[in-house]
Amino acid sequence: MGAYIVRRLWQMIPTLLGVVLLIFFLFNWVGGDPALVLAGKITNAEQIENIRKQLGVDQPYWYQLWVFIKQIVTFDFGRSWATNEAVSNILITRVGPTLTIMIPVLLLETIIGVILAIGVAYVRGTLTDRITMMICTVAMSISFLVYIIVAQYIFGFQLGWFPVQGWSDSFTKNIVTYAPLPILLAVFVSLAPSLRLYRSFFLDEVNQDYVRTARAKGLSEKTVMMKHVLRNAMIPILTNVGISLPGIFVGSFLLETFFSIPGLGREILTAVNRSDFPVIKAATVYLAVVTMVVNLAVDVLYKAVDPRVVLK
Amino acid sequence: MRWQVRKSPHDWVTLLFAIFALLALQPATLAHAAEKKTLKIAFRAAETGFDPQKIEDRYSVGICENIFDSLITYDWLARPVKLVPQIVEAVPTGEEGGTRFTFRIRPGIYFADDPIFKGKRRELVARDMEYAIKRFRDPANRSPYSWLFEDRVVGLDEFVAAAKKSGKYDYDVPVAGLKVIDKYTISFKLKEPDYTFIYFFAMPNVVPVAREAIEGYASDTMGHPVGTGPYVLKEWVRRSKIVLEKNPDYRGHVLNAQYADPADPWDQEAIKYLGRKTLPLIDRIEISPIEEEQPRFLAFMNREHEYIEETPFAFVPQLLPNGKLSPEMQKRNMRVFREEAPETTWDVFNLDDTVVGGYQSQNIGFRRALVLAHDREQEIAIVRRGQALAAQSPVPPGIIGFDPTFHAIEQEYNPARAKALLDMFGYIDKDGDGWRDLPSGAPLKLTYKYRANEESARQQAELWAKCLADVGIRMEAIAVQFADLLKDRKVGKYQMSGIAWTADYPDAQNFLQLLYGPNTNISNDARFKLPEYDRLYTQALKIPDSPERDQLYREMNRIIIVYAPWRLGVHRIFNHFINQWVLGYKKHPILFTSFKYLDIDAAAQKAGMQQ
Amino acid sequence: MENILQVKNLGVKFRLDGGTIFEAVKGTSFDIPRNSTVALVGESGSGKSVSAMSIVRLLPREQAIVAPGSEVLFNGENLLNATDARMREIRGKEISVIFQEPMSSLNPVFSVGNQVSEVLRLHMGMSMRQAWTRSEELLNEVGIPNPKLRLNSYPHELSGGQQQRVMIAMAIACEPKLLIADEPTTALDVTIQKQILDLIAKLQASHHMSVLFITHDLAVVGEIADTVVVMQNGEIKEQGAAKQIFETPQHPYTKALLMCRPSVSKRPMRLPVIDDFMGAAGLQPAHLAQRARGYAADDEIVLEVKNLSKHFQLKEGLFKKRDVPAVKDASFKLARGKTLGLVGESGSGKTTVGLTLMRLHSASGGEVLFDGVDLLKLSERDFMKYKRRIQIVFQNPYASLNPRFTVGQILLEPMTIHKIGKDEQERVQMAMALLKRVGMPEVSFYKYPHEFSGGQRQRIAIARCLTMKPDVLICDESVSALDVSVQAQVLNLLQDLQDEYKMSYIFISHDLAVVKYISDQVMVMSDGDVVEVANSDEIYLNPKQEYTKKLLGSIPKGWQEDKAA
Amino acid sequence: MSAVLTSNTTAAPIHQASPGLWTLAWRRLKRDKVGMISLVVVAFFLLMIVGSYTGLIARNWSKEVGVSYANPSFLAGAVNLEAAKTESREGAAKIPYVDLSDIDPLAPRYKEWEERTAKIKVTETPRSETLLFGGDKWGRDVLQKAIKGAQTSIFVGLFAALIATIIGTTLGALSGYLGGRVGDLMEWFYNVFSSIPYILLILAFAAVFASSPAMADFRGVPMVIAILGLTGWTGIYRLIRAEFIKHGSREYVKAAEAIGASHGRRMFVHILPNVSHVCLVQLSQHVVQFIKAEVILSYLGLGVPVDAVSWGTMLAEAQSELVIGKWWQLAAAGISMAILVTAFSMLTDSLRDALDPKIK
Repeated sequence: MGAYIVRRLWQMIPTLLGVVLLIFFLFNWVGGDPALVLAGKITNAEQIENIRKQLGVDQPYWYQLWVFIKQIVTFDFGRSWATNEAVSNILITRVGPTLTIMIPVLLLETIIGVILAIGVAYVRGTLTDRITMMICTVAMSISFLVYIIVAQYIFGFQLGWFPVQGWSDSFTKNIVTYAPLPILLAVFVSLAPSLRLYRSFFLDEVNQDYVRTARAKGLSEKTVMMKHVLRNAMIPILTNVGISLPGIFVGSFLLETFFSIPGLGREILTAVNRSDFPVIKAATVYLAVVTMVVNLAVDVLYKAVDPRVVLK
Repeated sequence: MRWQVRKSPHDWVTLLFAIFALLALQPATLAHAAEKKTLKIAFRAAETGFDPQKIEDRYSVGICENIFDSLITYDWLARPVKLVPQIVEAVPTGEEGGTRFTFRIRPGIYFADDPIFKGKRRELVARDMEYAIKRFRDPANRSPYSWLFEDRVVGLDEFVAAAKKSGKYDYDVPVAGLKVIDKYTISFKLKEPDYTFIYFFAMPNVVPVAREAIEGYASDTMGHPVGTGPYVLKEWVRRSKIVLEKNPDYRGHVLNAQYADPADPWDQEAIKYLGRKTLPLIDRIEISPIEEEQPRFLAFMNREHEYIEETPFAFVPQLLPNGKLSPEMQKRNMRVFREEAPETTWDVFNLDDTVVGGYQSQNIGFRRALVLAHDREQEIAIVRRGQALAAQSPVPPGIIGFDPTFHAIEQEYNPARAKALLDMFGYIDKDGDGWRDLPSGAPLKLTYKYRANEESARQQAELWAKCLADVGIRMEAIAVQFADLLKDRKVGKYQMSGIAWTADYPDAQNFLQLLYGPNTNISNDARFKLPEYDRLYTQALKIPDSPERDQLYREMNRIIIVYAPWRLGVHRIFNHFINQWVLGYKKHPILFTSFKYLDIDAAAQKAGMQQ
Repeated sequence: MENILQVKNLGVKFRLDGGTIFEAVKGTSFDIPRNSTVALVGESGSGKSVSAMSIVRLLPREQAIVAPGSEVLFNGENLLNATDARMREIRGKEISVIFQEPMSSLNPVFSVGNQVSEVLRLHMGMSMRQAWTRSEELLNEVGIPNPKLRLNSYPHELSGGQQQRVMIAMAIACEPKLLIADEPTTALDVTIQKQILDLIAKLQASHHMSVLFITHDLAVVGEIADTVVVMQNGEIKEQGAAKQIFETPQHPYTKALLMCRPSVSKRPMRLPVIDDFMGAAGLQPAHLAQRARGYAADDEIVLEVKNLSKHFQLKEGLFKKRDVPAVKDASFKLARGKTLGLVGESGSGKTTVGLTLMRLHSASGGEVLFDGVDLLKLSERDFMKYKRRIQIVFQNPYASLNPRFTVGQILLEPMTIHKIGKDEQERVQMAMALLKRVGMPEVSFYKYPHEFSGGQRQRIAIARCLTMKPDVLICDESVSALDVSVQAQVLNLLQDLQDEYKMSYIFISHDLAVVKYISDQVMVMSDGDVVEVANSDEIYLNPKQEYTKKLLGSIPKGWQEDKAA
Repeated sequence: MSAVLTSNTTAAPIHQASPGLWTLAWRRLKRDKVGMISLVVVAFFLLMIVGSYTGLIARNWSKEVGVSYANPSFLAGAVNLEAAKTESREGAAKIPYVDLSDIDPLAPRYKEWEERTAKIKVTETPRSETLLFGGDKWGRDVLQKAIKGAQTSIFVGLFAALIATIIGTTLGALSGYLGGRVGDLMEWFYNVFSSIPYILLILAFAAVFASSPAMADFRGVPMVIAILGLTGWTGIYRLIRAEFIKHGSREYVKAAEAIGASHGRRMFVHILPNVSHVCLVQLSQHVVQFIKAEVILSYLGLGVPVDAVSWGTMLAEAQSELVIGKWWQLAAAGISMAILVTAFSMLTDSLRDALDPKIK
């Protein structure tokens, strides 16, 4: 397995290089001039030149690219051009709130999704099944933006069940007070597609031969579903969770802006608006690495759920 | 190669719970403000940091206003605004024909205690001011306000040039025009007379700083402001939370009632609650930036904040129907402070552009037609929800040089006149596609660039497109990211675009410089170059505030109307809603925050918040 | 003899997509006596599996409807009326089942021990530990080597035969009174099939149980059954003691089934097909005359293969690659108008030989001489000329025809590519003629493959090859997926075409009887090696190699006189 | 191929139309009640956008026919504070206008200007207090806006999905079928795209398109389509690649190779029709996805231009309207979008079932 991991890590290098090139091309070549954003409302050519020099954007592109690659290798992305905050510090401090929202979202979504999916797969073809699927489709067809606007207004303001927005330094307070509404919203929105998907996974398994074998053994339908089918359906479910796993490190910028959560999604959005290249680049590289590492971790974890997987 | 351990999905859950537990271990700072008077408010946008010489945005500067002391400041209650000393003995008048300004700092002003001073009290001296001014020009600081001290102070530009040559910006090298006369006295000598120079010293970022603090915290001066002001930065979670607490070493200040308006209830209330008390009274201020309008507003309505400044226009009609508080707001004992902000919005034409630019009659006529075609009343009524005054000149009310009698018919919406003008200069539909074409016969299509993620900018663009379509002109609106918009405007890569300007200091010059020819590529985005205007501008600089100068300003305003490098927009009126337990509230037009002159009825606050 | 199970008047219908009803079983009745083996025989769609599954009520609930009045009496208890709970008690304990595909019938994510002990804990109330120990004994009993270690293995780590043994272990764990074996050996190689059949026979005796053995292969039935039930189209055509069925079949269908299947001992000019028995005509002389096979000295050699080898490369570790040999130094000759049979078990490399010599796989070494030209050395462009002269018919008639093409398009495509026929009109006429030649109505030209049965599709595939008038036709398991009666038809067609066009065949199959029937020369392969090449009669009568002997010994012999005695 | 056959007249006599897989799928779909209802709803929307495109309906969506935030007819009596402001326009100051004639280059033509002005009639249309489903802030009919918005949104969704499907299918086909170096290159490309957070990708592409002069004639709705299409193909690529790998080893493709069909022929004549149902299902799923993505783009201010309207811009506008009690724009856009998207999704499901009856 060691060799497998080494090989996979080795394969990340060209991908990462591609990410670097794409981001570099998109932002350095065609993006806005950060010097102008930083220069202020009254400025002159000399000062802009000075700023450009300080940021290093007056250098030839190949040199800037070289600096960028050096930054990646040394894990030192310097400081934000807009706020002069260390980029590493930005990422570290922003990822906490994002995870505080996204980990419960992923957990709840998966757990509730699996439970409901077993339920509807068990009663497949009945009215309950069809109505549940119908509700899912309708729920999926409404824009996240609408959910947020309406929920914040109704549950945050009109009914006052949750604070409208906010964030504190205390994890407990966040998770008890501020996070529930955004979490519930995100769970609600992501549950419908997951449920549909998981249901189809269960139905795929229900028609497998081994299920017939299990029944032929005299196992009750419950045991068949909860033991034999569930364990097999967990494999594609895990794949699906694996796909959405890197997303928890990005977070939802919509939730973060509307609920004033100092997370990474909002940070990226601001960085793009401000042409804050160090932050954009670092965030992208970090997220690309996270995505790849998570994918690798999921593949390795597969071994645990699916004994057929051979890592080579 | 093969894992023999039997892993179940439960291990996953365990892992995630472990991560959770780690997150929970974050230190829970439970700052319990039992007896303290705490003020909680929201900012409309996120701050960048608190190094006074490095920042520009009003939210960061607003925080600096409370941490640092500018040499002079504005009287809190006086209207029109009036400069008063803050930590100097007197407000200097321009000597030597408006070229010399000398400040004498009061002895016994101390910086807030900070580890950087190693337990010793650190007195504020004239050198600190000299250091701060030099910081503005230090290339390493990339100060957005370096223009304040460019091409003005004798010897400073040469000093900067020499530093650039040698590669070392040496703060110890003296500058002739920046003279520290004694421990407490600093004197500025200008190249040219400039009576607006004095206003710079009331700006909350033109403040003395301690060199050892700046150098000691060199890696993060943004996060370690050390000043002489009433508050210190207690806690800062960037873009999420700013906590200020009373500076225990602060000398205290009092409310000056001398210039109060006896007829103004706000002034009277301020005197009632703040008069004769040693200020400040608020112990702790918690600020969170909320960029979205709905949550910022709902948070306030949910009593999460003490007051809301610059209430989003969309909500105002509901709260202030016909200019009066709604029954709901009355029931909450809410009050509203309406502020005619010292700012102007306008749409700028690129005078270098072949279509909208030019100084020929035809070009002027075309621009004037565009101005006449724009329905400004709708802009006020719908985009600004009635919370704005039509701008008659670039100069907003409350600013020295504002002329309340000045207004021109050329700024009044009149599509008939616009059409007539277009017809007159040959901007007619030549190819029969229903849209007007250029006199040359080439198709006419204007572009308007606006900031991508701003709803009001989009509405403005919508209005333009609609109004121009009404007179037969096709316009394309392009949403551009903020950085790109700045770039395009700065280098003249645009036709039309919308801008707003807030006064840095209360003088019309701050606005009129925006069309000064030599300021092209600096602040003159219109790239307007008219010798007559430039002549009037330079002349006005040399004269102190006087009827003579007002006359020059009026002439410049007339030129702006005639040549129409801008379509004048509005001066916005901001509505600040205040909960009843906030005492003595008043908003100063130039200063950014009100924390220094404010009190809270803690008992009422507690009761109110719990409702 | 007492009956353990009586099926009375069983009728099963299926609700199909779109509301149509399909009657799968039409009122069948049969008995299973205690301690005996009953074989349920029939071709696909005969309703044999459905009948068996309705005994344990394992038919898909949403679609299957059991006709009222049907009875399945197990020790006198009508299982069709039993509660679900009662059924669960019976399944796995009183009646257990093994299925056709052992790989998919075992749960891939649970260990063997887990799955075997599950049934013990459920029905025998054993503790985990007891069940585990008992499972080990069971694995031992079904002949799995090193059972203690195998308990921790996952199904995919076992071979197909071992998987089926695990299934059997699971089935006999609770000492059932009846074992239903649903085509348990169909997916297995012939040598393994033999072992499993022997095992089932042994266990039947030692555990005193009855076995309901479902199969399409009469030869297998002959080896194992006491009683035989022959089904067709949901009806029982004939039932009786094995001896009676094999020696004096009454029903023409039974007779047909017995005759259609090529046997190792006989080689008629033409194989009889069902119609020959059902119709008035009866057996023709051609069905009785024997055909002589074998290469003659003066045979013209069309294709000569020398030292053909093929390796597949697997990535391993960081940069390493490992060679896996699939074919090692295969050499053989193909004579004009003759057939070379390629036999071997799965993984022996026989299919790879076929694909490699027509360059569907790139060869790793060797020569393929065709008309004196080494095909393997030709450029892609030069090879194009030869491509049409060597053609292939694949195993799965459902997969080898593009489902989005009409039969006409399928037939015209090669002609268009190779510019056969001077215009479209002529090509259409040629295609029509060929359809007729392979025994398909002309109207098929406008239809899609999914409208045809497996045998018909295989005819279309053959017609497609014929459009190019190839010299060599490779038949890669081309009749293996077909029912016995259809198989005979296709074999007859192939034989007729060979006689007519003087084509040479390379006939690849795992079915030794079929290969014996159609081949002049036979090449036996094992693990990529050529074990033996010889004329077919010689190899069957007088095998030289051990492997060949073992292979031939595993062929089900059908009804043996001595067994009855 | 089929064109060749149908043009062939000589074979006509015994020609009997035989149902192809598409015909069979259509038959199956016709039996699916939910699918048919969804189809009717989708068709209704399509008919509506054809109507609005040709100007039969909602032609005057941009006309300001009502007062600001005109009440919906069913709430005719409700107080409308927003409109009150608009009505009472403050009279201009009484002070005389400043005289500019001494410095105005236009002064010599003042008279001509005045005369021309007098000839031009400006009529102000009366504004209605209520509109069928209420008005927006400019006083435009929300219902008409929703119809016009449907046109833009569906247009964006369809074309972006088409672009994404074409890119995804082409790359996926090449990668899955050819494998090897080409496959590695495509995989690399895919990995790069999918490793960058989607939102960042969207913003970056938007920035590129907005600032690039090459895209000057390409702005507005086409730009939105391009952004969504160029960033949203990865999922399709993945699926199509897997399909091509699967089909590439199928016997019918082997058979095609055996008869001498070229790579291109095998890829596009043989395999593609067999995976076309996957493409179709992906296409319709992406239509839904992109209609929703357009909302987010509009929220970010990168959506359709100001002289057009989409459901996204309506929702972005309606953000602050709910709080002031003007819920109808949010409702109009939200509900019409929900209905279409629901119907479209259900149609997609039915389509998938009809095309691939194995999956239930």
